[in-house]
Amino acid sequence: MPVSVALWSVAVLIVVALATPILLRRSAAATPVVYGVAAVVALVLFATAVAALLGGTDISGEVVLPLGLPWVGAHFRIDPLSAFFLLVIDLGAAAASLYALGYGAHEEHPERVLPFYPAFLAGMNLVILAADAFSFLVSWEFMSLASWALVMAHHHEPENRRAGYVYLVMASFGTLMLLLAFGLMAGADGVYGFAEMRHRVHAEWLPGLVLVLALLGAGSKAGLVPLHVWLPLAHPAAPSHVSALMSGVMTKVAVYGFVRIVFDLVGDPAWWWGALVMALGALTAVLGVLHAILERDLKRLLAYSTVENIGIVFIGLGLALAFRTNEMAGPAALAVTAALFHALNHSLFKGLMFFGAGAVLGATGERDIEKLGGLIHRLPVTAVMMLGGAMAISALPPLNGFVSEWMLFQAILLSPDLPQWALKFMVPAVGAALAFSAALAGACFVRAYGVAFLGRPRSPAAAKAGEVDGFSRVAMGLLLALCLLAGIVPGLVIDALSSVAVLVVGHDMPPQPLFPSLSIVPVSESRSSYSGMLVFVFILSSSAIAAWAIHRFASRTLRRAPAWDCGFPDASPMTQYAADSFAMPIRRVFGPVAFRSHIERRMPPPGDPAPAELKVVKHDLSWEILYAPIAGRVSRLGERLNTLQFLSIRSYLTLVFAALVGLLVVVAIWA
Amino acid sequence: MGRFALDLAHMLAGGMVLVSFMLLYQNRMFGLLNVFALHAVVLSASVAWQAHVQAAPHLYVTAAIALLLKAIVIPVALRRMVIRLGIHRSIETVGGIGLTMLMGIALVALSMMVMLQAAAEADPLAREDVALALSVILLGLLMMVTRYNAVSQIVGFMSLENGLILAAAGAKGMPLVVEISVAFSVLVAFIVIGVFLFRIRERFDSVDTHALDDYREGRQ
Amino acid sequence: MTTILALLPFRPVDGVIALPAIAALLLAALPGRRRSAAINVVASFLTFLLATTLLVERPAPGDYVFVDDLNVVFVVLGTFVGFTTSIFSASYIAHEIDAGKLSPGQLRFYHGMYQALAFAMNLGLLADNIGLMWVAVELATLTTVLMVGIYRTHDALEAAWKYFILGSVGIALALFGTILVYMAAQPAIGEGEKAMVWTVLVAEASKFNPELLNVAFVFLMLGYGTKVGLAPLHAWLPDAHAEGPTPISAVLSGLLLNVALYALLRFKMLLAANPQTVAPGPLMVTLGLLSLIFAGFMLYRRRDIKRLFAYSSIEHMGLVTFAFGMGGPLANFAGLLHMTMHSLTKSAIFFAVGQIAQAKGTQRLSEIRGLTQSHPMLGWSLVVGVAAIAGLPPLGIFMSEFLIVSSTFARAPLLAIPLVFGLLVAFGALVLRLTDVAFGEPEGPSAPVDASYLPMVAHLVLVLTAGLWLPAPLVAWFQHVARMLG
Amino acid sequence: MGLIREIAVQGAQMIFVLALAPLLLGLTRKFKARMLDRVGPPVLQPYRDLLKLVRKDVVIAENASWLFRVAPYVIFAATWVAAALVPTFATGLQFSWTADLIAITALLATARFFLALAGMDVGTAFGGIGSSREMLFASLAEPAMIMMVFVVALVAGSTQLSWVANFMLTHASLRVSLGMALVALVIVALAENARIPVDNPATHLELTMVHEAMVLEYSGRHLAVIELAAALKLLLYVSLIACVFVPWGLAPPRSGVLPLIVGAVTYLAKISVGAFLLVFFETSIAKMRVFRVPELLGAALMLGFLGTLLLFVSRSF
Repeated sequence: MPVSVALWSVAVLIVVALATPILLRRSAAATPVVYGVAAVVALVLFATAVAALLGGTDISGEVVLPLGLPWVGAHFRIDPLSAFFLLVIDLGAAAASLYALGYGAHEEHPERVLPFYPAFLAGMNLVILAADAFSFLVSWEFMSLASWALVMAHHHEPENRRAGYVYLVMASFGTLMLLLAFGLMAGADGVYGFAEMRHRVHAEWLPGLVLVLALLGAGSKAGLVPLHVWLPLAHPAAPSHVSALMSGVMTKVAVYGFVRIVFDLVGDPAWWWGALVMALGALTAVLGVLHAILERDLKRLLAYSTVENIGIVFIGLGLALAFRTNEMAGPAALAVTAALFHALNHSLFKGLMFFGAGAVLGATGERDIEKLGGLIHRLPVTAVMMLGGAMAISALPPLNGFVSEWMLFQAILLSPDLPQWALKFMVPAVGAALAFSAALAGACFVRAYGVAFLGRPRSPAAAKAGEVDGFSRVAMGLLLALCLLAGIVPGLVIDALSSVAVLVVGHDMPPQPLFPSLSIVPVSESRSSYSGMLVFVFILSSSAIAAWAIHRFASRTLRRAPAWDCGFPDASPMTQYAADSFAMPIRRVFGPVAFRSHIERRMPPPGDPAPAELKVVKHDLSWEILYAPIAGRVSRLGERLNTLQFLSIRSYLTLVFAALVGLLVVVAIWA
Repeated sequence: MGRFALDLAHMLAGGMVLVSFMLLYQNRMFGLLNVFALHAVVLSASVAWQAHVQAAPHLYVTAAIALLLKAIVIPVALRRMVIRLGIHRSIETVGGIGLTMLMGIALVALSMMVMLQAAAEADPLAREDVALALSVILLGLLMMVTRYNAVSQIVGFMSLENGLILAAAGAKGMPLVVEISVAFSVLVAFIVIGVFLFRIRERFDSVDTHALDDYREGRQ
Repeated sequence: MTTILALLPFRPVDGVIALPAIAALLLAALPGRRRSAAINVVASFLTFLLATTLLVERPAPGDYVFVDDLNVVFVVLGTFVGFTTSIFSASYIAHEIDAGKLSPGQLRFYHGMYQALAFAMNLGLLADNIGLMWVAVELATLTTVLMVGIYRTHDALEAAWKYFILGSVGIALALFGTILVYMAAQPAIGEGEKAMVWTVLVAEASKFNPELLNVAFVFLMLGYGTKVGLAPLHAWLPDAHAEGPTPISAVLSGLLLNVALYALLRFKMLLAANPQTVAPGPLMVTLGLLSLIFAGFMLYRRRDIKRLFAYSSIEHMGLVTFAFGMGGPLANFAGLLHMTMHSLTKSAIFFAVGQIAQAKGTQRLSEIRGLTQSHPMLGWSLVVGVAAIAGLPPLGIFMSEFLIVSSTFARAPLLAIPLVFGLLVAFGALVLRLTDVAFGEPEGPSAPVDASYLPMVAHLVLVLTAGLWLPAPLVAWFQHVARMLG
Repeated sequence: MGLIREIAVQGAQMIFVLALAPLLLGLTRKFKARMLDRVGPPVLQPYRDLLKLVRKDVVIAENASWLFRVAPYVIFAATWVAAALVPTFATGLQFSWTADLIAITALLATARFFLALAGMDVGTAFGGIGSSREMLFASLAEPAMIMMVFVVALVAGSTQLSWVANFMLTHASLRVSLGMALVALVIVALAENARIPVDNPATHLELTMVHEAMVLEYSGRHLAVIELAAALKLLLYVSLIACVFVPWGLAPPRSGVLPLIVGAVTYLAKISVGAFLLVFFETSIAKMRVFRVPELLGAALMLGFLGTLLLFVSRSF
């Protein structure tokens, strides 16, 4: 039974995690052993998930272990939904472990990474497998705890400590919110098993509250604006392969939690649910990419782009909710399939990008793209991989990122039949936001790739960088290949998702025709269709033909010369267009609205040889409007209450006395 | 038992409340100590009367302890200490004597309100007793929180304890009363010794003369 | 088993109470530090063994001593923590003597007092007479007062003094409450001893005068609440924890608070047995929430590591009181579980803190940095302990908090909001401090630690196991007690 | 048999657009010159330029990477495929279902992506400025385009251009939202093809230039391919407007030779008219400052959005 296989694999991971400290003391080969085992186990889990998803095996079974809540036990099972997310997670996990086989070698504090890495994987898998509220939350928080430990791996940098702090607090906030949601659904008699929970009938006010709590809980983990603030801090702080997992995979676990609660457990949605989720998604997508485009730190840029993609996923989920409310099963299936497809895609290319970022970091020791440049000459392979990743993440055909966004657009085009006016007004806006964020993503990654990999090196480190090890390259190649595959034969993925769609919205998309030539048809041939395969073939062939023809019949000679640059050749690399200057027009157009950005100039007085300074200041408004005040209040209140620590005994006695008299008065009035 | 017994018990208990008010009224150290001695005398009388009424000989022991320890030994000891440590002879109060008297009256009213309706069908002797005992206790606490000087706070605590003994004695056939009174005497002895040991001149909450607030995590 | 017990010359119950008393006298008499430490450990261990026998065989309730499901929980837990703490204190005190902080005389005094404290607490827990219980709690308070002041430093004396004064007032209030209970019982049961015997009281409680019981509960709540350390009666607790020897801090947090809470629970049951009384629930819920939130905020400004965890004890006692105040099988179960877990975790944390303080030679948070690097074992144990105390899974407290919060939210959603708020505030503070203490660049002097990690590790392992798996008998037992508590 | 014919037609269309693209360029230049009372270059001049460029040696900067050399062909291919999928003289071509309007937009985005990267590859200030501004414009032009697609798709019930064209043929009607979409599309077309008022195709070395700045470092065959791609893009937009808004004369699917010829002729007429209108517009307006352009594109976006909104709302009537 797949569940037991999965559980055994998880057990292996936990054992490895526990054994690692001893292993570290015994032998030097701890790193390859741990990552190797992790990779193998992840592959096993991946195979299990694939088998379960394609219905190759019977997944009806549920395993109950005598753990957790005594009178409930720990329930675990795999249904299509969990199978799909298992697939996503363990694909990412396998790639990350493979990458880490090479990348983890030059980790100076392996004892702070190795034990927690398998634990982290185990936690994520358990969340997906759990089938009762308690095990779900335990695994959920355990996952957060393990990833927190990984964020704190490089604890000497103060900002990492801060990141870990913010992360852990946000995580526990999210867990408490989910706890409340489950508490609501479980009711006073404490029905914590998912199977029973599903069949409870709730008061009509309750599901709405559960939705809000789920948005707060899962959203804080997934990085929905305004709960995203921890994400750009924590994801970059961890070692790169862990960043890849946190950004590419853990956010999917959060999406899973949301889908599980809102689509599966709580029951029929109200129409405003879709509107709310969509609005949040659109906001998240746009703000995320706007932040990303101004970011100089490569890994943080990627983290912000994760926020954007999560927004896109939630747009799809919101659409699905809206359709489902109005019994439009087909469109709902399309929307939810698109959302899940995008989740899969994001896990692929975000993993790829973080691996690349890790390679750059390892080769140059730099995360600031302003200090990079010309890496395409120094890291040729990585450069190719990153180029592919950048294309995929910018939703360009024929890669996979485009397919899911294309399906989302198709779903939006089906939405005019929604009866509610609010939705009628909102959906076009959401569509515009989606297109907008896609276009900005393109700009963002042109900037990132262009500044980091193209042009001339801006620092000695970048000039002396060297290509990364084989494992890393293989891992990146694997992910890139999958991106391409999912892009040119999307039909396979869509068909695989049909059982999930049935489970989630009770309907699925029409089976995708393998022929003619692997095009996908969301609704009907007459409405729209897209064939990644053909586009790929056409582009390949026509460019090849053109190149061949020209080289064959016209010139093929090539001369190298100093750059023309309008007649000012080989100025210093500093004259290149910098990342900030690249983002300047976009910042100038959108910045003032999105994050009150402005420029600080410092001009030295005439005659002073000191360099002029120009600094871009941008604020994360959700931080300043939401979090800073709360933190301030708490600390002020703490300060004020703190005086109670320094009273005289007489004053303490006065407190006691006051309490006594007060209670006596209460009793006197009561009786 | 006859009305007379009741009235006498009532009168003695009421007397204690009255003396508690006198305690609150004092603004001179020695006066305070004298009045406290009076408080103890009234207590022992009341306890003795209870012993007689309830025919509970062990209560006589309690009465004796009260008389001996609280009416004689401790006041004397305190008087010595005041002289030895050169403690101020005047008593600083929070918010003035008048205010505390008013609060005291409110407290007595409260305790009456609470107890009389509470102990409605408990036997009348006990009821009166307990109601008055509660007011004595509250007045004692009030004294502790409205007086700055260590000594007057000790006196407050002891009057509070007198109230407890009164209540215990009033509760018909209550076991362990003697033990409790002994235990409390020990407690009081501890406090007095502590005050003496730590040379507490003025404030209860400072076990030594030099300023202390710096130590508790330094409140800068 | 029972036959073996039959071979004993005395009843195990009496043993549980008497053994520490004898040991106390013995230790007071004997000089010699190694020996006295050993005797202390052995005595605690034997007490623990005897206490465990109470699980299998219970004596018939007498007028002074009785055993039921409720107090067995407390006794076994208490004697266990007392035992582990005695192991810890052996190494700790040895270090203190080497450091010249304690004289041999004080050492004798210390060990004697340690056993005396154990005696008082066991007596209080097993007492079947509310008067006796009161005396025992008072005794426990006095002994701890003396131990808090044992260093004779200025701060220690001040802390002890504060504890003493506030404690005495608490004692007085509790006594008055006890007298009132007697008065309430006396018409129904008649004069004399009987009217103070717990088992009789709870049987007859329905006949008592409810108003009198209400007033009595107010006094008992404040009196024993002072010992539990509920805000606003908590003032003595942080200083007593911070200034006393660390084993005593562990005992205070792990045991004494529980004993006071136990007394409260007893009287809550008494009121619950009488339908006309005002339900004690709201009172406990209010004080519990108040303590939780107040302590949560107080955690932020702490500069002394022991005081920090003392406030966290206040927070958790508030949480437990809240749970018991909510009542109902689920919440009561959660309360019992939480109390147990808190005792184990908090004492483990204090073990760690004691060794840290000895290794770094300071209790100031600002001077303790990067422990996971300088003392990996201590540092990571502290991380685990704080994770546990902060309610992170897979550790035991998470389970109880899960039950408390979810059951509360299902029954009284509005109460859950301040509850969750308080938990978050406290969590934020604890993690903030932990981040600084356990991570970052180590600084300051750091001596190697030679003490034994055994007690600490044992506690943490227990907590971890409990978080994942509770043995069925324990569960059934707790559930029974929970139903008993109503 | 039929399949082969269809493929032949498809192939013909591809060759057709490739062949016509420079002509359209030549036409615009000629018209423009005439309007400015110049004689202007012959209409076939672009072909000559291309041939000359193709034959020239390529000179590239020392630090140019392989990307710099590959980009032109990718750009060209993407644009060509996109252009080949827009019905010019006939609808329902064999491979028309390969990609719908959204995919075509995305293909152009791919081309732009590589163009912008190529601009940054050599590492000069000009290339960077060009890429940066190109992406800024794109970030508004693409959503506007998508909005336009929404309008069309909601009217025609399909994003498939052939179906759209057929629908427009059969149910021709005047709609407000279509008008808005047309204006939006025109603005987008101007921006995408670097025409006045957004950019000036005829100038160099002007700090406001965008497209020319990106290709500044290119020479020889690379430049030729890029220029051809640009021409294809212009043709694509013109024929897009033609087939959506004036679909008359398009040969229906599986039709005989005659309709195809008719379609071809009408198509030629359409693009020459389009070229004329474009030039007329360009000569009658001045170039904008760079930071005015986002406002223009924003207006296009708003128009497209309003059109979509109208359609969404009108559905319920």
